Amino acid sequence: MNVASLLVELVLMPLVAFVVGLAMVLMMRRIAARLQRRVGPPFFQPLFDIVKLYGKHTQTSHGLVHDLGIVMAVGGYIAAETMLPVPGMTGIADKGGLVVLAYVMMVPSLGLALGVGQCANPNGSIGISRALTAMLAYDVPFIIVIFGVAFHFGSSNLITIAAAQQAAGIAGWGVSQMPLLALAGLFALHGMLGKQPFEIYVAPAEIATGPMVEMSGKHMGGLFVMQCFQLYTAAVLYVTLFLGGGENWLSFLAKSFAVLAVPVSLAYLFPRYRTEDLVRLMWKWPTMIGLLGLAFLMH
Amino acid sequence: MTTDIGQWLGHLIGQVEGVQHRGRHARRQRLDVAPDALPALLELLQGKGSFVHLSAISCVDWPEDGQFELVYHVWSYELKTLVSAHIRIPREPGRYLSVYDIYKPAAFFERDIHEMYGVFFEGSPSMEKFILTEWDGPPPMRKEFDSENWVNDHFDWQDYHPDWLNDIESRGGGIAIRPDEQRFSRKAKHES
Amino acid sequence: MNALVLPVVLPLLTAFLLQPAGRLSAALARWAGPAVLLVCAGLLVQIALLTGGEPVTAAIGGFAPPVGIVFYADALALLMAIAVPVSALLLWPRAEAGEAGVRQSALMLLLVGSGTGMALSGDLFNLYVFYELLTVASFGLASATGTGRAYVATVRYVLVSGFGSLIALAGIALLYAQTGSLNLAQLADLAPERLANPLGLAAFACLLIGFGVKAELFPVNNWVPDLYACAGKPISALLAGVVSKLAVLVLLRLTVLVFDSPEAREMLMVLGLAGLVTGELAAWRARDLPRLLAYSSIGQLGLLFVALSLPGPAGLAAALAVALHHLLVKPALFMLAERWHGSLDKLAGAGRASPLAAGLFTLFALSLVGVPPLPGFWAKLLVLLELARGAGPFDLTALALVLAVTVVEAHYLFRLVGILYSPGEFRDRHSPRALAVAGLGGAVLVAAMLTLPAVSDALAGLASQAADTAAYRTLTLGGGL
Amino acid sequence: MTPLDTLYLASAATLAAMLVLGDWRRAGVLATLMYGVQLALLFTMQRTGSTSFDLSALGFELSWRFDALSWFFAVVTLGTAFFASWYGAGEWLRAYTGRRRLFQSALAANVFAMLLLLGSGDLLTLFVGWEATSWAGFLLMALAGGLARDAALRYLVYAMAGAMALLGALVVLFQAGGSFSYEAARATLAAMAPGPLWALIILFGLGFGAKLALLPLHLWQAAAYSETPAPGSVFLGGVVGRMGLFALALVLVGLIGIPHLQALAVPFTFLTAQDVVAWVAALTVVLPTYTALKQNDARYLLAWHGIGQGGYMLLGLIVGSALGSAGGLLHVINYAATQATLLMVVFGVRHRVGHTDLNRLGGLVARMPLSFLALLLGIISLAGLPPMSGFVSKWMVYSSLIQDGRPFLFLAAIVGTLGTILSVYKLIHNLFLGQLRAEHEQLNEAPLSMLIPMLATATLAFVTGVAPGLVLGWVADAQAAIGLPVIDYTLGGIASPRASLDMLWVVGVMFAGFGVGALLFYGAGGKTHRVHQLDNYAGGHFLDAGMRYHYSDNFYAGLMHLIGGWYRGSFHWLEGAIGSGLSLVAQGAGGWYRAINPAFYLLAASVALIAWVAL
Amino acid sequence: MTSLSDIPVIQTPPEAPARGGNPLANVFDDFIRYCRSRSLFMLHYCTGCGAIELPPAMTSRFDMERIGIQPMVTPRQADILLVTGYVSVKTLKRIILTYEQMASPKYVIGICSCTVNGGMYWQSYATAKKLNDYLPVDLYIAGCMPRPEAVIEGLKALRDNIEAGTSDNWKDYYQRYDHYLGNQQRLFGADWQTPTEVIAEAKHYGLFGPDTLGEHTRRLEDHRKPLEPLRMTLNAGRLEHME
Repeated sequence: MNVASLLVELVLMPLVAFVVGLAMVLMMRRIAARLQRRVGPPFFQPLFDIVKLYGKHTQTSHGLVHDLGIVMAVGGYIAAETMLPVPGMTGIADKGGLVVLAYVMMVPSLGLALGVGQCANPNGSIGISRALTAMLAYDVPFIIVIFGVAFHFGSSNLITIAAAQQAAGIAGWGVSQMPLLALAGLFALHGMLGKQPFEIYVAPAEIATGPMVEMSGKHMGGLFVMQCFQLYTAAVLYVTLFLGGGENWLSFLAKSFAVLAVPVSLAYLFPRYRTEDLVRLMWKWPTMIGLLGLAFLMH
Repeated sequence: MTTDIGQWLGHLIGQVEGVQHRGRHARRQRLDVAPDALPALLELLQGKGSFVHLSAISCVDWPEDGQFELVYHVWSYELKTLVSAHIRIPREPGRYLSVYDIYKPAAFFERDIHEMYGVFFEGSPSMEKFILTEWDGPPPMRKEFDSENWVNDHFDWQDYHPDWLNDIESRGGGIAIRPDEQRFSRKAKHES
Repeated sequence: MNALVLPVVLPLLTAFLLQPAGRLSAALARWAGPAVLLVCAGLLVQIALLTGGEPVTAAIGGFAPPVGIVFYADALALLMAIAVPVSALLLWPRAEAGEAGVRQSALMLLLVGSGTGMALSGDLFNLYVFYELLTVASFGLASATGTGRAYVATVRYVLVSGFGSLIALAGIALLYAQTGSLNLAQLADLAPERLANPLGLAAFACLLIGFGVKAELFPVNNWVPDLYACAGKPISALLAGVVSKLAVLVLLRLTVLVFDSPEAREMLMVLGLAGLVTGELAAWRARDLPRLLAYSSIGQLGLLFVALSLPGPAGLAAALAVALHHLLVKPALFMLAERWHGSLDKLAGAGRASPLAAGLFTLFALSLVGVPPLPGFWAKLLVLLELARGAGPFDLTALALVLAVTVVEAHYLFRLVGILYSPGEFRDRHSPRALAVAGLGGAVLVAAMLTLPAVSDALAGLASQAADTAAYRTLTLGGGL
Repeated sequence: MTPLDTLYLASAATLAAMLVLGDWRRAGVLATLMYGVQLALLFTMQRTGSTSFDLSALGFELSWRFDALSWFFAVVTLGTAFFASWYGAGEWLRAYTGRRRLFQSALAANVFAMLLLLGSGDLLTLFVGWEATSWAGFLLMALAGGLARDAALRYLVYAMAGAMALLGALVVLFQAGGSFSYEAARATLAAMAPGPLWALIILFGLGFGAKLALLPLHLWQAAAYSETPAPGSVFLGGVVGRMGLFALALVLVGLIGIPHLQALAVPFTFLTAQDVVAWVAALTVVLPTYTALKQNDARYLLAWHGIGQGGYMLLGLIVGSALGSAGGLLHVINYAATQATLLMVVFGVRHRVGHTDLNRLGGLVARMPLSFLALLLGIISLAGLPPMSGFVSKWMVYSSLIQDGRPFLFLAAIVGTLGTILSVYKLIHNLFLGQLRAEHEQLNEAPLSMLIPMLATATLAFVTGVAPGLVLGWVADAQAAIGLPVIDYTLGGIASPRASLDMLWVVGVMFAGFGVGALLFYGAGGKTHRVHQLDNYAGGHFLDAGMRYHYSDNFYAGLMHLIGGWYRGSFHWLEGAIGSGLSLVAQGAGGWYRAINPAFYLLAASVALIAWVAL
Repeated sequence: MTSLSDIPVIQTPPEAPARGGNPLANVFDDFIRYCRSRSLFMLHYCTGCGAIELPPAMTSRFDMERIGIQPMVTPRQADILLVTGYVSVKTLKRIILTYEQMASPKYVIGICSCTVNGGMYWQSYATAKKLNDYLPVDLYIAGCMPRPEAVIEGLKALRDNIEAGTSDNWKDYYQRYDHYLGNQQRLFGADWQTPTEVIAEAKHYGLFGPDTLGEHTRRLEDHRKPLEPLRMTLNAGRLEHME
């Protein structure tokens, strides 16, 4: 793998992620509309939103840390994309494994938290304290899933995990080997996306969309871009761990959209959980299922 | 039904002199009281007469007589009857004593009346501005206050854009009756 | 070797002559006591140098040992004998005017004479006589302060001592009934077949209780806190420092020579542990400095008895190390207590008022707790090593208790150090002599630390010499000089 | 004069210099230089070496020698001391109201005592060094008086309990083995029966656990380390706790050995000795971290984290695989640099503002930007996020836990890390973000003499994060010294098939990502206009400076609703119970001596005696 | 009493900006303007009774999202400010504050006739009669609560204006700030001020018109404390402590 093709991959993977992310945001909003018996946004709506936000004439900022927070949020996810193996491109997935990816995905949320902190708006601070509590909540099942997968495939390198699943066909997929862990992983995925039942930290009425209260123009645009990356990363990670990763682009995208459709369609059927109920739920059911899955896995 | 409440109320009020009693019907009784006898009457009504709830104090401006009429509406849950005690106070000093110590809600009614009519209630907990925090003009509900005149001094009117109408009609929208033929705009009719 | 008798006789003689001398000239009365002590100390040192550490005996009046009184002076006895007059000199109570001063000097001389006698004597009854003489002298000295509390404490002390002497006499009678002799050497010969039975053990128990009063042994030491708190600090220092060691020396002779049985050792260990635990815990709750030091001395002597119960020369070495360390540290602490009387909380700021005294107190506290380079640590290490060697159930519990108690000791000592160095204005009673004595004690402690190898070898020699009973018997019975 | 002699001489000279010149205005600078000299000496000498002189007393001889493990810990000790005294040499010293000579010599004494401990050649020297470190630590903690004195006294009780447990173990070991040397100890421990071996492990665990603040014995550390004057707290927080780890590594891993620990089963349970120690370490990771979450003073929050991170090191070490133990040992260096940076920033704020109460601060980023940068790098490393060194060592511990198949330990470690992330954000938010108070409007940045060491340790943490290979060499030698499997490493990290990490690539890609993000933000977007903090959305309300529009008190209210009830303070209760039990017994003992009429118990005593004799 | 007839009649329709220059430059501007028109964020702020018409416009029957409009909660994120129903003097203060907090290009739509000419509260002392005295209004939707169809129609009209580039009224607020401030001070009194530094913002974005500054802004300057944004400085501006 010479350096030139690696550099090309490092540029290409985030772009692909962004484009697929846009499509995923569109799918999410379309599913939401359909559930509410509405027509839903036009095809390029996510792109229009982002371009409009970046095209804003006045951009208000609360300081350097506010700007760097958004840069860190977008940059962090761009780095995380390069560690996610996709059909044909592996980027630097072999340089850092599953645990490294889990931690690199935390860097954007910390960057956002710092940026919101300097907005000096208590709504933002309350939002961030709830977001970090939510992260604490959904990370417990996520960690159990990571442990199970890494232990089952004997390595935390994503490429070997994907290759092992592809070699053994459908029977070798993570979901067929470890069904309970896959279920717990779905819960964690739902929590990670921060969609409806678990979006207490962007509650519009209660804390004026929490962290986004003082985000305008390109700061808000940065967050929309981050949302695209977030959806893409979560979906692709789940596919890589449980659905055999990407043999070819078509099946890979189909699997990613299918995986994403589940939490997104569930999202608009539930009211919002309070913070402590969210933590209690995440520490009760998905964790139990995950531990049960581990028990089967280990013996 | 109306008579026995009226009689019972008559005996009750007999103890306070200077009270005319005109009972309209079972659930509404009207009393006209001298201003200085009102507190005694209210205490009587609250204590003996089970009229525990002061539902409102309203004020009527009589510029011709130079008087304000204050009406104290008290309600009894047992008798299911509303008694309205009317008193007349002179307009000029516009001062009267507060009934806050008898009925606690009186504080807000008095504060509202003070803001709207300028009647000052001694002994009321607070006489500051209540709703019209931005208003520093005269008490607006007094009859001598001409709202329209004040509006013309402080606001200017929207420019008249008939072309908007053409624009709307050109796009098929618009309204059925032209403004000048509209029946109820009396002002436009007697001008033109 | 008749010179051996002089250090005992001279102080007694001057004690009685002091009264008439006092009428001749007040100065003579004041200085006669210290002068005599100096002479006795000189004599003893000369004897020590002469014998060069070899044991020597002296039969009083030419009578053969089993019948007459015999003095046995090995290196240990001589060391204790020298310690008595020297510490009496250092801790000479402040001179009172007129009659009281004379009486006090006389009692001090009496105490020194009987103390030296106890150290050197080889005969059990002779020991008992000197012990009684010593007790009487301490009555007088203890109540010298004249305060009401002192009298109450002394009365209690008299009661307990009386009870103790009674028991001791019963023990001696039992012993005499069994063996027919009171000379330690002869007892050592007869012990294996005559005293192995429970009756012998009972005799030992009585002697232990009897002589234990002065050695602050557990059941008979509840006079200690009040007496040391109320008596003059020099007197308390003398009693806690030297006198208790003399009583321990006697018990040491008994356990080494006569009662060498495991049951005796077990009794010593149990009583020692009880003393250790109750002493230290009481010290943890003490509210004023002298009482705290008194409890701490009970605790330390408890540790000494535990060390005493360890068999063999190594055990003896440990016991001697703890004894000497306590002999050095306790009087110095009591002299510091003279500067800082009153409850502990009022001591705030003493560290700033007299930094040297506070520094010395911290040094002594560190040594008591057993912080490595200081001698206190090596003494405790020896004791612990011996306890570990035994590895019986008793020994391990003893080991655990000694360690646990050290933690309690560290807490209350350094709570006090913390109070000393906390901010606060404090005026202490200015007495240079107390500071001098404490400073001397600190200097000796540091010197011992620096010359540790030499000191440890000397200690080992001392212990082995004291432990070989054969030499004792042959020398005293073989033929007096 | 072997190199080790010169090192000890230099350290003793530093102590002497501080005793003599402690009050001199430039004493801080002199101390820093001398620590620098010691550090240079340490680097010049090779890993192993022994002193020429050794003391002998009472037939035991005390000897000192350095092996790779002690060399590794010596580097951490002297490095932290160097930065701590540099931090306290400039304006901090000028503003210090306490007694300078006592403080400087206490710090120098601490360093000298630790070097003695690290170089101990046999068990007795280890004990002597251990006591010296405890007492030097007590002196340093008790300096500030008042609250610090009480905290120091509480520390003393724990330290003495630990030391006495250690002394008991040494003595029992001596009798069994015949001598204090490591080889004899290793032989006797190998051949020892499970019963006494368990007793020894518990005694050694209590002894060293007291200073490492393992779970039951951890209550003293937060107050003791926070109330010490700034450089002392930086030094204590950074490295003193790790002496416990050094001793545990020496004894549990060096003398007894991991395989022996694995073989030693706890009767009637399926746990082995290794599991027990691992679980004590795991609980030490989780519980103090969530206590730190509730603290309202920045120093206490960081001190509680000190306890938590100590648990990580022990967890990594006791897992025993090459990766895990390397992670544990590497975490010693990483955490020393991180904790030093964080404490320096917090004390910098305290130097300027006067207090570090998290509920009365906020928005200081506008006035203390460099301190903010240092704190940011520090918290990223403490939370263990990628660009910083904290991540590398934690990653190693996690990967080894995964490879060994220990799910619950892995879960405990991760829950600990998440708790750390939550509490470090509370720290940086309440200190530096949010609304700036009116009274802090004219605040200055921390003085230069405090800023430079702060940023230096932060850069150190960053460099060892980007290229962990630089320090992994030392770790590998230390592993070899105590008989652990040695780790093979590259400059970027670990390259094993099961779990590989190349920090050069990961950090490079992250910064490339930040570059693209910045390009997108500054290039694509329009010109930004900076607005005042009062020009803020408040639901249509007109904000003014008088109003406190800031959220910091009870920061994780949502989480606390759920886990608030779980804080029962059971360890405080335990400590209180022991204390009151002891005072009850003491009451009884005291009563014995206050009995007025002796006649009664004399009779009882004699009857008891006679009964005993008769038996 | 001014009668209806003597209100000045304005006939001139606003004309589109000149379209010169090379086509390539326009493509980018056109695309930006197209995206602006296709993605509008409506501020979820019900100033008066007319807001009850918005939920039906947003939900399934009329679905505002079809034309790319999403409700947003805070002024920072919003593009359109819907002033619905009577504008009482107290609410007007909050509306002006919210308007100034919005990121431009921003548009104001006056829904209901009360914003146009005071509506049925025309003689009330407490309500503002003409919204565009105080804010540049892009579009009025008349009706005493226009039906959702009318609201959607209005929004579509706004979208077309934006796409055509004829609704740059937000620049008017900066370029004729003195006029607006005058009207505001006339209503709220001389010491009226908002936390937003409009003049600083105008200077920053080069939107200074001929009468941005005037006697009203002078009155504002002398009684308000300028809210300088907190720049990151090492020593609160003083360097001597930097030792």
